Amino acid sequence: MEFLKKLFVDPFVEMVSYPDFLMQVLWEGLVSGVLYSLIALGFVLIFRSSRIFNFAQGIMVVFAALTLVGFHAMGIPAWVSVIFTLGVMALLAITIERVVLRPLVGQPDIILFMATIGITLFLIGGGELIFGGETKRMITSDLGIPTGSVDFEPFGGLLILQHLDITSVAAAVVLVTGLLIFLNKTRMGRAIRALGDDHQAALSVGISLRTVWVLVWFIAGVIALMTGIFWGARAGVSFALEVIAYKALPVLMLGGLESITGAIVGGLAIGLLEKLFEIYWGQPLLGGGTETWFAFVLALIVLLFRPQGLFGEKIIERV
Amino acid sequence: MFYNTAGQFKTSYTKDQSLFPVKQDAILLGVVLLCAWIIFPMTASEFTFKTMLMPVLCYSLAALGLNVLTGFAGQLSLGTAAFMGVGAFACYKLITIFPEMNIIVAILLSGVFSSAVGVAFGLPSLRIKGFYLAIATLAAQFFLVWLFEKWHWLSNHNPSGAIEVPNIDMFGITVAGPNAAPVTQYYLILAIVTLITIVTINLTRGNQGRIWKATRDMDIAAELIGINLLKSKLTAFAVSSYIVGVAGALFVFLNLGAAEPNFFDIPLSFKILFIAIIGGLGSVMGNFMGAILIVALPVVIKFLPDAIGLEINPATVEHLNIMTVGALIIFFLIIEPHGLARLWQLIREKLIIWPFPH
Amino acid sequence: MSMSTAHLGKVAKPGKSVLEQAKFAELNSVPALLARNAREFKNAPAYREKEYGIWQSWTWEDTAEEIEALALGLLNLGVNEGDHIAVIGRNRPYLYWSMVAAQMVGAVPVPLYQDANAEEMAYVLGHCGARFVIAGDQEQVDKVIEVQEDLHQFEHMIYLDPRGMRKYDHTRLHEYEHVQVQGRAAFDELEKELKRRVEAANWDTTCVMLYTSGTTGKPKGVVLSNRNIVVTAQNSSDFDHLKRDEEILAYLPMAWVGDFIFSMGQAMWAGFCVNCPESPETMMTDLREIGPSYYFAPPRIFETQLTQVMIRMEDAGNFKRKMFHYFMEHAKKVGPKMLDGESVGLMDKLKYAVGEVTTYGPLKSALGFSKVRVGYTAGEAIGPEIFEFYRSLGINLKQLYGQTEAGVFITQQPDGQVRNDTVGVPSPGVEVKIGDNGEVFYRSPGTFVEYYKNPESTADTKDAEGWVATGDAGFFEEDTGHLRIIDRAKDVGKMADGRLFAPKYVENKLKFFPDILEAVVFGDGRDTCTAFINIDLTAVGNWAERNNIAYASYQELAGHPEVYGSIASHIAEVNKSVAQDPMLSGCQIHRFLILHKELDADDGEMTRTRKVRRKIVAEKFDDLITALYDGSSEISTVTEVTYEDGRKGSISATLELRDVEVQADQKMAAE
Amino acid sequence: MSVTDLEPYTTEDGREIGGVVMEMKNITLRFGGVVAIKDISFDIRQGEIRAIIGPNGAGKSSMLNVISGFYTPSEGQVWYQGQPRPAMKPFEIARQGVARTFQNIALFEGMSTLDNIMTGRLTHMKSSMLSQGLWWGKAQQEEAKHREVVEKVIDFLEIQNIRKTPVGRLPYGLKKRVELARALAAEPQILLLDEPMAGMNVEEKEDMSRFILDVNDEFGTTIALIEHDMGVVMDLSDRVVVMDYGKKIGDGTPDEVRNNQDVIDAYLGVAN
Repeated sequence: MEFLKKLFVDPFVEMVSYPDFLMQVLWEGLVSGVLYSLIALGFVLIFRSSRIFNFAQGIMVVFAALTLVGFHAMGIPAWVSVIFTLGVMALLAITIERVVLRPLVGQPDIILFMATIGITLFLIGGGELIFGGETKRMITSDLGIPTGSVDFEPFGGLLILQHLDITSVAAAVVLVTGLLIFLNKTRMGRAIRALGDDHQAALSVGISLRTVWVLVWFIAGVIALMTGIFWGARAGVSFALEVIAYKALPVLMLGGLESITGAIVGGLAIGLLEKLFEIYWGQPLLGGGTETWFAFVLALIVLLFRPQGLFGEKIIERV
Repeated sequence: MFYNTAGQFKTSYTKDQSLFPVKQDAILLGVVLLCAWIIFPMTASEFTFKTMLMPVLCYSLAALGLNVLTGFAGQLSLGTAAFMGVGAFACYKLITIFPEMNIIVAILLSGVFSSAVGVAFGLPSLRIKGFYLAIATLAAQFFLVWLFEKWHWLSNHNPSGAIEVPNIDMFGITVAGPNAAPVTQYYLILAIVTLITIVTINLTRGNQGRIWKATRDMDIAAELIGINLLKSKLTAFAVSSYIVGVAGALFVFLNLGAAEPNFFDIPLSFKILFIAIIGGLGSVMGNFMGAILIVALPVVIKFLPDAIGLEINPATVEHLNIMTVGALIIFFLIIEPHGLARLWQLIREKLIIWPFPH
Repeated sequence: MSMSTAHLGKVAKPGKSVLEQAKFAELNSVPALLARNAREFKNAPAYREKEYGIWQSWTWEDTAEEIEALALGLLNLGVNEGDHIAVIGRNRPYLYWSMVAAQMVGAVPVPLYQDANAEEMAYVLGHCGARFVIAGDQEQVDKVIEVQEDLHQFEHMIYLDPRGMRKYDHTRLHEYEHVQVQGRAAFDELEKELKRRVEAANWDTTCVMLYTSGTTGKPKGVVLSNRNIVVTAQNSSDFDHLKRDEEILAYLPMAWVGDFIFSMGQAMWAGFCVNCPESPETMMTDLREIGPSYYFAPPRIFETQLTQVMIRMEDAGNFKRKMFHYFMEHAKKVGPKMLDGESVGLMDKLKYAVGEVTTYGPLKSALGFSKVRVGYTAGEAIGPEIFEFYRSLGINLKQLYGQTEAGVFITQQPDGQVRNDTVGVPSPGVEVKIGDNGEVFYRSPGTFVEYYKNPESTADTKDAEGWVATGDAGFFEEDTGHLRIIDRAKDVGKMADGRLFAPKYVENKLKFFPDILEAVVFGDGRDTCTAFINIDLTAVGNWAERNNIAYASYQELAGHPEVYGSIASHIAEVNKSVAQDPMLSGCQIHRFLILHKELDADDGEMTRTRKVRRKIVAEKFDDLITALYDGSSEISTVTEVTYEDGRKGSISATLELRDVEVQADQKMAAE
Repeated sequence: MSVTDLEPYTTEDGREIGGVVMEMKNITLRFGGVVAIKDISFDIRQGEIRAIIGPNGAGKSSMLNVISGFYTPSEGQVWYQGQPRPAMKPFEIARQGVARTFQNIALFEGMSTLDNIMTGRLTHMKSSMLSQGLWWGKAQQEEAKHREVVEKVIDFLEIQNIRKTPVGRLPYGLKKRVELARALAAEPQILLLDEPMAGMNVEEKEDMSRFILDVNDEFGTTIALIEHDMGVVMDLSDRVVVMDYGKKIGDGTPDEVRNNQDVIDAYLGVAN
């Protein structure tokens, strides 16, 4: 009885008793969720256009952040460094398309997946070789990102919103909106979306598959850089950051590998729920640290009941 | 060339279905076994045992377990290391609770626990397929490692959650713990690995193997010809997790001597997956080739600069190593997506029809 | 549906088998040899057949049991002594057993060519008056049923493969296994009679009757006695030291005397194992699997295989190709010497050893010749390059000269005395003499009894003292004592100026070129010689492909100017070589044409063993011959052809006629 | 011979046709709002070759999928061997003796021809995982025993020379034959063939027809097939069901069907 009470009653009592704290938790969950969504979006774009489950997405985040910091450390102004980094990401996209994807066209999905793990390792090894293994500080202020905070006092409590978090949410909204406009309004964007449904149709638009691939990998790189900047600003820049990449995976399970909406909604949901669980159940009952697995288990349970994910269509099997 | 098969005809199905229908293959395996059982132990140093021979065997076994699931039954798993952990922790608890238990028995028994956990995490496989399932296995990976850390009972309340193997005797010889002689441990590992490998070969070449492969190649057709898919997948999870669990127990108890929970984290899972893939999915022998490559590579990278007189600090070696493994994976996937085992098959075929090209 | 794995159960042996009981004074019949083998070799393998994916095997004991059951079954069906039992089908143990079972019940087995059409089959079945036919499968059964109206003596047919046979009227049809089952069941009643019949066989009773394809006229039934077969088998086995552990592949037509001697006579005498392929298509695979130690093939097969090797090597990478040619060059130099036991230098030996690992060994393995200890070729002359190729690989390939009437062996080459241009020394027990006109005669224990129902032909061929005319012209080399065959005696004619006309001699030289499949030379009684050429579609087609020459049909390729050019140069080369010999220099070819169709047994232009029927060709293509001699440069012609399914049609073509360079008769000119 | 006469009879070419082995009773199949099959009833008799034909989209494949248990009918019942068939998984239905081939070849590409056909035997194989792991002894014997059955099928369908070839390397026509072999190896009560001749050339079609007839003839296997090559169907089958837009518009002997006005209108008229 006591246990059930701890499980089903106490957390909610806690939430109601300290609504300001609940709001704080939700806010932080939301911020994480935004970043998860971004990474998941990178996955989805690549998966839709090439059926590649890009495991390297997470490492691209770190790699982008490291490159940025690296350029800056060489004395290059922050915003120029950003542009250089974008150049590096473009180069990376081209290299990956040429060296990895092109020779492996038509191979089974699992082979391509493995190749992206290969890319992951290569980037980790290469990144550490160039930039060193130690944790670095993100050049937050040099980029003009505000570092202060806004304090509210709702319900007589205290709610602190970091400027950094507000900026990242805002930036993410801008980026996603821009992306959606690009995907829906431009010829190239439509080609990328069409590719998910029908290769032939996409080709008939007159855009080469290779161009599309380079482009989506570059977009994924841009997303990675953005995520890297904001996440790096919170936690420092090192390869430990790659764990956040894993967080995008349950998002994909929930939202579906091909759904852009799914990636966004799933990311936010997981960011919020895992924070809530950790604070109200994980820490008091399980000794904390539940964020490593909560999202996966949640996704697993949802999938058991909806194998097609939250946003997938029901599959009718044929023979 | 070398493969002269004239006169090797089969007069019964039993012979036609034997392990090595071609004499030369049997000879080749004989040579390999001779090396493993006699030549290496006679020539290897303690260092070689601990850092090369034994890890190769343990990795091979773990990759073999994963291969049963992924290569034969077609269910991609990213949580191998966690199941190795289950095996290791189970073995640790077994010898704590039953101090009189023979260590071999304990190791073989610990696989039963990982097998049970594997089946539990395999249950969703009937509804969840492909990459979704792969992500689902990550749930096992993260959850179990978290559990190893937080559930202190598992490590007999060691604050770090680590397990340390005590000295264990068997028939008066110390076989595990700090006082054990590497050569003894090597033979124990080798014996268990040999045994499990043979059993796995048998399983995969017979009816069960065909059921798994059918499930892998086309699950709808498999079901329509009478395969119970759930059973097929769960047996794959069970057998796979058993082998992986035993590999984990072997690794910790007879080779490493101690392990922290995060040893079983995702990098180890990936390492095993690489071995299985570079070795060749759907192959038994490939796991050994893959393991040799993955274990030998850092050593080569470490000693090669020395040999040519270059000074490189250990961290750089480590980074180079990771980078090389990554490049190597891509390289192998491009030249032969089906791994070293397939590469050997192709060479073998070439030798058989030598000097003709086809 | 049922695909039960249970075989029809064998009835438990009711006591001692007849073969165990029977008393044989001597080993003077095949059943007597079988009884000995079952007694002495017991569980050694006697027969194997690739079926259902594995080599089904029978020991000598199994074999004896199977054969005896069938013999009892035949008795049960009412086979009389002296009856003829025709056996038709591809090489299968069951059919070999049928022949022995027939011998056991005192009947005469008559194996038939399985690719014979119904008409040819009707002639032979009618001629020997077969009361019983044992057929391999539905296809053969259908052929016999098609002609059975005309066969007044034909009564029962036994078939082996029951597939598709269920719906047939079974009043005169019996399944092989059922015949055996009924035979076993009737053991008690038939035991005595079978024993009597088995024991009645002696040296002079008939062992087998084989129809010779005959280059002209209807086939003749050659009666061979037990003495002919058993003594010949014994002598020839001793000659090559054939032992119990030899492995052979039985794939040549069962109706051919060679197969009968190798797969029946020698196998029974020496007690070695006969292996039957799964199907004609898998012959090469089966050959590789078995790896025979004793092997026979007509030159045509060796030639085809060599062509295949060369074609496949053409596709190989640069390194392999260079390696192949390098070591083959070396093999040609030292291989045959080493095989003949001559000494060669240490370096040469070492190089040959490297070649053995990298080239010769793998080649032999790929061809299925790894274990060949004794190999023979016969029937026709073999091209020197072909012969040398196999010998240089270290395969002990030899030549023999023989015919059906001799129970095969007349002369053969002993180990270490092997040459391309001779056929060896007289086989053990064989006497050979050369007649006044150059014709070769022989006399031996293998000499046939008679042509069945054909005393005139018998008398024409075999004289009172037992000398048999071979119909071939030849001579013994004085220094070596080896026999050399020039040509068919009756084909050796005279040119108008009195010089010798030996067409076969020239044709063989022509056929040694890989792109010439067949050649027919004319010139008897004329001033000059001319020739028809058949190109080899595989070789020439391959050449065309490499040189990007497109062609739509055999006919078009045959008429291609470049093909004509290359054939003309071949002929010119042959002319040079023919001109060396003053007696034969008149045989140089002055003009030739390339035929627009392949000579074909279905059109009667060749025998089933693929020997050209010279006379029929000459009659059929009369217009072409006329054109060759009247100087015209082109001729249009229409030819009737028979398709594989028996339909007839015709093809028309315009053929080019071409002159060839000839040599002045150098020696004569010089004298 | 009238269709309603259910006494066993012998066909002109000497095959025994028995009683009803399977019966569809008012089968309706819906996917969401789409009706694929609408109230169809017909029966299949022991030993006969029963064809289901119809234009594209008539619901033939859905019908076959209902018979093989891949789809569960929304309404109606399948009666099998005199009893209504309860709801079961497809693999359970396969174990009751229903084997099938697929329109789009569904071979196991990672295995050899032999192994593919061996999978047809798995419903007959009994040895436990443990004895399989130990191999020598029971499992080995069982393997050899079933191999023997499979080899007879291989011999029957004349595919000896591709026995050990990976099926991925086989040409289309041979793949179809291997699929038939796999189904035959199961020694089924009812053999379902899903467009056995789709995509074949004339020669391959002739071969396949011969094999279908031979199977029916030699083993007495009941065969239900769908096919849209009318000529082939009419030559092969004893009775034909004609479907159009998910409804049954004809049922009877080939001759009866050929003269049925509805069929002529709906199908033959269009086809010709």
